[in-house]
Amino acid sequence: MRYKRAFRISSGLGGVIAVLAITPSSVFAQDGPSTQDYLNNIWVFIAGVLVFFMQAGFALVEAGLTRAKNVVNIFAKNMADAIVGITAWFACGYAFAFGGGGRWIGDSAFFLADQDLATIPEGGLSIATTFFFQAVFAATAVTIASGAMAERTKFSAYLIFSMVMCAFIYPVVVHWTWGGGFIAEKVNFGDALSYSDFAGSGIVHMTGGIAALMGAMALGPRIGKYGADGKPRAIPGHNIPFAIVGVFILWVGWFGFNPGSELLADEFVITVAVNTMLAAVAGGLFCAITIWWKSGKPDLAMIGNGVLAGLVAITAPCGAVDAWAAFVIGGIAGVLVVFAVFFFDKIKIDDPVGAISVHGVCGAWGVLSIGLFAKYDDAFLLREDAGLFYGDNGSQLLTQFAMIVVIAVWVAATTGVLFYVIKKTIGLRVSAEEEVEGLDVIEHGLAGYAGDMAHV
Amino acid sequence: MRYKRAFRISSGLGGVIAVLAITPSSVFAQDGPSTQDYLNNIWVFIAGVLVFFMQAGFALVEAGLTRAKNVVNIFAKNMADAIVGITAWFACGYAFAFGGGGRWIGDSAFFLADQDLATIPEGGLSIATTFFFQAVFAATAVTIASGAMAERTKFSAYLIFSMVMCAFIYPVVVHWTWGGGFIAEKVNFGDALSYSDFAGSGIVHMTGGIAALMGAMALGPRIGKYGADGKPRAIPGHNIPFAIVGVFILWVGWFGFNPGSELLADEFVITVAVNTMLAAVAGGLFCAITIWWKSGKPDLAMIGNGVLAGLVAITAPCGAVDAWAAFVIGGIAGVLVVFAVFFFDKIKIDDPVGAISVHGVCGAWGVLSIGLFAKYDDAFLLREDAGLFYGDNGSQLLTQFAMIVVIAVWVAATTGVLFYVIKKTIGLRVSAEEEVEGLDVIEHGLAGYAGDMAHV
Amino acid sequence: MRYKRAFRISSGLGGVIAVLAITPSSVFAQDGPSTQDYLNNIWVFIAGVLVFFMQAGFALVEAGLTRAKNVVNIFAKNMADAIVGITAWFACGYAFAFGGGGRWIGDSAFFLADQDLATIPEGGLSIATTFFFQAVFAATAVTIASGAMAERTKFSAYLIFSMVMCAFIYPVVVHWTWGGGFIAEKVNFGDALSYSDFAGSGIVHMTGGIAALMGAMALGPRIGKYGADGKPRAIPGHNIPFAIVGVFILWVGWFGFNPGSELLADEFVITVAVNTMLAAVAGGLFCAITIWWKSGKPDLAMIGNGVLAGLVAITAPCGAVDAWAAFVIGGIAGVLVVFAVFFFDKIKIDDPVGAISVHGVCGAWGVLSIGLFAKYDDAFLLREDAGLFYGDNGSQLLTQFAMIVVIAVWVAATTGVLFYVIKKTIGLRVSAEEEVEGLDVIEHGLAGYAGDMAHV
Amino acid sequence: MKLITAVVKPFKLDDIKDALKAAGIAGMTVTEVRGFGRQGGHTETYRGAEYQIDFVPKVSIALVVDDSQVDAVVDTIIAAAATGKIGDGKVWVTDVDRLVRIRTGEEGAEAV
Amino acid sequence: MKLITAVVKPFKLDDIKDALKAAGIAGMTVTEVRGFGRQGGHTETYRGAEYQIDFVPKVSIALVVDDSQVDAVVDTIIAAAATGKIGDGKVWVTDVDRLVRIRTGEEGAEAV
Amino acid sequence: MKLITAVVKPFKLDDIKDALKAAGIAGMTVTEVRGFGRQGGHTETYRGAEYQIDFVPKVSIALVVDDSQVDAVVDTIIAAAATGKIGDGKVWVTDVDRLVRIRTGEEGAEAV
Ligand SMILES: Nc1ncnc2c1ncn2[C@@H]1O[C@H](COP(=O)(O)OP(=O)(O)O)[C@@H](O)[C@H]1O
Ligand SMILES: Nc1ncnc2c1ncn2[C@@H]1O[C@H](COP(=O)(O)OP(=O)(O)O)[C@@H](O)[C@H]1O
Ligand SMILES: Nc1ncnc2c1ncn2[C@@H]1O[C@H](COP(=O)(O)OP(=O)(O)O)[C@@H](O)[C@H]1O
Repeated sequence: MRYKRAFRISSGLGGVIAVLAITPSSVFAQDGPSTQDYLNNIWVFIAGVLVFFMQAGFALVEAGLTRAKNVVNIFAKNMADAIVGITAWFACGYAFAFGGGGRWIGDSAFFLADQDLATIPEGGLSIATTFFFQAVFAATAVTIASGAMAERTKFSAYLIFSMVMCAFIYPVVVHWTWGGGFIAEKVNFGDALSYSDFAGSGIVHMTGGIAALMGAMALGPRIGKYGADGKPRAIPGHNIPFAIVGVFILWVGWFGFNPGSELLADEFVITVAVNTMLAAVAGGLFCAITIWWKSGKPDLAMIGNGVLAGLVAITAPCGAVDAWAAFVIGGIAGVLVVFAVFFFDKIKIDDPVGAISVHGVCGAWGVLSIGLFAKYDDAFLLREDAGLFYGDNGSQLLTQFAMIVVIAVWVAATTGVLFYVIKKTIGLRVSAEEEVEGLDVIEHGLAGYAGDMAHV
Repeated sequence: MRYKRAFRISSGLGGVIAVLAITPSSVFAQDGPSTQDYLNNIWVFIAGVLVFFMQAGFALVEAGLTRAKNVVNIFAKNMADAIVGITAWFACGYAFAFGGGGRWIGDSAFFLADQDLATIPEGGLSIATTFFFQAVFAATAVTIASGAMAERTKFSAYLIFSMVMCAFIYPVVVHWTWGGGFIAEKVNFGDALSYSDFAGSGIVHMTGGIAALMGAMALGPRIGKYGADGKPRAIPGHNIPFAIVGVFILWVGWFGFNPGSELLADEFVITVAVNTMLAAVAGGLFCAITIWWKSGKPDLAMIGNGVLAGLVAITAPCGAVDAWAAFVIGGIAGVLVVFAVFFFDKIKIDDPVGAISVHGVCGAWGVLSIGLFAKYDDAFLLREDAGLFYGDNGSQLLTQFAMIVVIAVWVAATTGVLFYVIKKTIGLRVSAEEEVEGLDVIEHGLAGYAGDMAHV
Repeated sequence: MRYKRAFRISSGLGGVIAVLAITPSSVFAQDGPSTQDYLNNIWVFIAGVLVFFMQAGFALVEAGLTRAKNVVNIFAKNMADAIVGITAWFACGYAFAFGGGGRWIGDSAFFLADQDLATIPEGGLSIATTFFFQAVFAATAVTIASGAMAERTKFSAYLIFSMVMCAFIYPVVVHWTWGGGFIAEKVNFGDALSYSDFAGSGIVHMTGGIAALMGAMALGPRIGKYGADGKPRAIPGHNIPFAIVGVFILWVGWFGFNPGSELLADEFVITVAVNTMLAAVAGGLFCAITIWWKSGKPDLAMIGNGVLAGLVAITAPCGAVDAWAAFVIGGIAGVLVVFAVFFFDKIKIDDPVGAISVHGVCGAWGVLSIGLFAKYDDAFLLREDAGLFYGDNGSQLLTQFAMIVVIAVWVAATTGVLFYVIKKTIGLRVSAEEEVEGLDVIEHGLAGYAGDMAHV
Repeated sequence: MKLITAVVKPFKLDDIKDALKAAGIAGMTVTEVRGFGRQGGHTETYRGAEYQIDFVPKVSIALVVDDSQVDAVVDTIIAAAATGKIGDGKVWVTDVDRLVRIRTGEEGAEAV
Repeated sequence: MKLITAVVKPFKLDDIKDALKAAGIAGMTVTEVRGFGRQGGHTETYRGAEYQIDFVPKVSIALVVDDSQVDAVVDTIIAAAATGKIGDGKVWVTDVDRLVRIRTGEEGAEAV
Repeated sequence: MKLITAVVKPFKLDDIKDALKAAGIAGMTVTEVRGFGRQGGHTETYRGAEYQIDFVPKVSIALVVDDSQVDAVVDTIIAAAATGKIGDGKVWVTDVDRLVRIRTGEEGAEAV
């Protein structure tokens, strides 16, 4: 049997994250924090650094899969996600998510004012550690949409979206779940005691994926994406090496994302890592088989999506399932992502990098998979054998499904309103001429690859 | 004097890695693992993440030193090494290497079935940690050959090679050595008590290098590599920045590869790191001097090889030698690699990135160097002053040499048969026309750098 | 209140770094080092690995912001900084900095001879750890100048500069400060007890920035940088994706640079990280606003500089200030860097990547900011509330200012002499023809991007 | 035989190609070029300093056709390439003495 | 003076250059281009969607030669460039009024 | 109408453009090319093996001008492009039958 892990809820007063579990090795009293406490915090911080590195990975994947004439714009949006996103998180995102405040939204710790950042509670994380780790998660959540909205969004409109997402829409989702709000409290059916989403297949990735979907729908497809006959035409990416290096960097970052979400330095950090690794390779493998079979060639850009699909899917169940189950969950995601990409192409939702399929569809699949494969007592689950395949009557599956619906409705509604307002005011999309010429020179005054010839 | 470090052998039952050493700081009994145990496992896991990052480094080095028309193929092969390699390791590679089974090959723990992944034995690593760390090593071993076989290998043939390598050939080498098999038991001459190969100059790099040699020989040189006069012609790489960023990433990864192989979080982790750093700079320095002197210019692509040569060479002796010796070992590798590259070019073995010279030749040199410079009691050595320069009578050198021969014969024989079978069945090399046009479009249906012009 | 942190001074005998502070969790005696000791060393080592990764970041930023015809030269210089720099540090840099020796310069531990690398003093770092961490700092300091001297410096001249910088000029600065030399002892006015520079805004970055300034002045502007009318003309960088990926990598590395400089694994590691993160985003944010307002477009290359400006500025005060102050300090740096870039452009000091503005100007600003915002008792400060805004009478500000002057004069004088001697002997700048054709082919015999067409 | 050279806006290439195909043209050769003309001349700033971008990206199309086809082809190109905005480009026609298809050695109209 | 333009397969460039060198040609100018012709038209899929690659990479060689050399040079190029497979390319010849070497100001045959 | 083609050293492009602008030329089309000539032929080594770089980077400028302007323009180009060192390049002139501005349909001198 496994140790019961920390039940992470905000204490409600001052945003301190109370950890109620018994942590191994902190058995005798002492004045300052124990070495185990330091190890916990240092490890979670290192994991956060790996997650932060994902910003470079996202930028490279998105840039690689789009055209050279928009590459500065892609990087500018990713840079803005880090800058604007973390600023917004500092200003109010963290407060809304973890600043106490009951069921719906937090109400303290704006700008970290009056917070004791340094003190480490026994067996837990300091506010500094929590803030850091959660800030890089927030930056990730917002970056997801950037790829789906690539090559045609006004930069100023994107900035507004990015800010609102990190300041309000995403923090509310976090408050409802990891922050101890109404999903953590209320969303459970039958035997299920609570929802479960270890590292955020739903909370982070599906949130980003739904925002991506709404963005792509609000924008409409890129010029030239659909032929006169209505059939989708491919617009190949300009730098496949960038895209694949980006996938490797994201993969590395995921070894912070999932194992770091253990929020302690214990033995399960590494079982989570093994599951993460296996789901990724299974995602890549089964995606490769699927696309090879469907299109006759092992399309590398799609295989990259397959690896990411496996990673997104395992993000929720990585602490609750066996290694073989992780492999199966990732493999299914790898197949799913191919069909999802084809599907969205067909219904004329133009997602240049596949963000909706990878993060939205496979994020939802990851959350559901707990209802099927969960064996171990994971964060929030509060029981063993919660999966259908381990004797549960489907109560957990239903709970997981309910959670997906709640998050999806919230994100779709708020981003829907947001994009509508932007469209009616400053406008969401660049002019056709600008789109054809490329966003780099017109929006940013800078070509991505200045030929030496043109000037000196 | 140093603490005697863990004598890593598989326990023979259920694949648990027993660690027999006395670990510092675990002096009093307690229920769960101690903080030191957690620190050991978290550290080795982090080291494994750094090693995994090397996949991106290998891809960039290989892509940078080859032509643009094959860049997708290079990245596809590296992605496949991670995907197919880790899947194979999960299925049977880990079982063959560490799944008990006596002298020749392991026989349990296939698909990690029935393994207790989480439990951390006192002073040791959990199976999850061992699996993770060893899996990324396996992915490294197989990736090495990819560079030597670049620009002309059929993708499907490469996939088969990659799978067999990770599923069988490399795991057997690991079983014989780190897994406690017959080399660990039997290969010793005179006073030498055992072979020594701390982090795998021989076990990982030379194994990869020999496979690379066999692959390059089986394939023959690229079209255009040798002029009508039989003299080698250079085929310059298409993106030197990629190559050098790749070298830096590999270098970073090596700070996980070698220090992580301590398999504990103790003081020697960092002496190993210092030796690793010094060997790398010496490799770069003496390689630069050699190539500058031989060709009149400081060829940056070669200097990158020199750094890697130093890193490969120090991988075996990094725990057993003094800082000055590390510098000397790395420096000799830096000279060696230049002559090796010239040599293989001359005898018409076409290795586009120098993998045979870097990993094969300098891997062997690293293993031998222990017989000359070993001063400290390192893993497996079981004694101090094992180097010729510290009073040994050459027994250790002979033992090291014997180990090289055994590994080289095994890898050469098995990969030789493998390439022969592939050649006679599905074929190993693409058609001349495909080679000239580039593998990307024909094998993968995807250009690495789609110009914006060709399709909208 | 915070724990008083280690007062890092070299013990004067044999270069051992004595740490006098009481470290948490090492309260009972035992034989070997405690787990906390291991954690301290492993963490600082990991931080060092992150700092080493910055080499790739610097190379990418510099390459991205310059022209394709010089890209091999840029990477060669960065590789040389690592190779030559660390070799010089090993030979004598470390000895001059930390090898005892009183007020002016260290005098032992050349080539690490006779040093006990492994032993960890209670609550402190082993010599291996200190050497490793300081070596990567040295490599950083020297790399800074490379960007300012890009596209026109002779490679051999640069090698000499790099060697002298790492062997002598920078180690002396370190000795005077972190090594316990005369600045640590003597530079203090009024109530101030000592200078403060936690992770090296002044010691590392300003040192690099002043060297960069002297180099750029000694070289003169690139051909074509100033029009016939004397007005600066832009020479846009050839690969903006490289530049921004480089910024992200540097940002990641800074999470080792600053938090690692705590030299312990305690709670303040992470408060330092939070401050680092907030200063970076503020730097990017206010830089973006400034350049948008001044030039009408959000120039991404400049925004990248803004992020780095925030990071450089917070490097000194990151341990002594509140989160809001970190944000303010970074934001001011982001504005400052824009004006500094304009200023140097105007006075005809041609700095292709903005190194002087980022590291020199914002490094000085970071050191000064302690005199304004310092609240906590940080390394060396030895008191709380040392900032003007917390009631100090300006004594600390004066002390900080004095420290800047001392370092600036030393670096300007020594590099000035060095560049003068180089100019009069082997020459500092390439010929006009070579500059126009590009340094890659002529100096290195290697084009950065070999088109497939030109040779098969 | 005549050689028609058309310098046009890059994003029109696809339309022109389709129009020429429809008009029965079987071959052409395309080059990425940079044009200087009335359209040119926007000023950018890069890290504070100004610079003039005089050259804008264009595509040049080379077509060898039979004398009889010249006018029709020129008209087709103009129709497909025109946007009415400045910078649409030019078409010019030069005389070709001889044309050979490398594969077969066919000459003149046969070789088109 | 005549201008010979040859559009050929890229991997033949080296052979052509060597053949021309052997034939005493001292200069030429080469451009990377994309050709549309009989050879073209393979379909690729990228992340599921199909696309038509109409243009294939080619190299264009421009050579100004004396009238007397034209036929020999054209023959040399054809011999070196031909593979017999579709897509080998074309050679065409146009008339040059005047040729100047910039360095010396030499004109005509002197300037080649 | 005449077409002037100039193959020149890349770093001279700016000077040539400025000189032509000053001489009242309103348009031209520029291509990155590789030249083979007397200048070429330096040998490099790459990871030990030698290779010959026969082609050096050049820029090709295409200008259609009125017959009356030809000589002045050629002279302007030569003046701006010459360095006196080997590899300065060539200028040649060919006859143009017809020139059309795509935007307006104007022909001949109007279209320049
Ligand atoms: N005299 C010329 N010779 C060659 N090319 C020209 C000439 N004039 C213009 N061009 C080409 O035609 C393009 C469009 O010309 P421009 O003057 O900008 O607008 P328009 O086509 O509306 O007249 C230019 O970018 C250039 O490539
Ligand atoms: N009419 C044409 N004008 C200009 N270039 C042409 C023409 N026809 C063909 N080409 C060029 O010649 C190349 C080869 O032509 P293609 O029809 O594919 O085969 P083949 O050379 O065997 O006739 C094309 O890719 C194109 O670059
Ligand atoms: N016969 C030719 N036809 C076309 N281009 C030529 C010819 N000869 C030379 N060139 C071009 O002119 C450039 C310069 O010629 P080169 O012989 O090197 O020196 P120079 O210009 O001093 O005579 C070459 O690089 C090539 O691009």
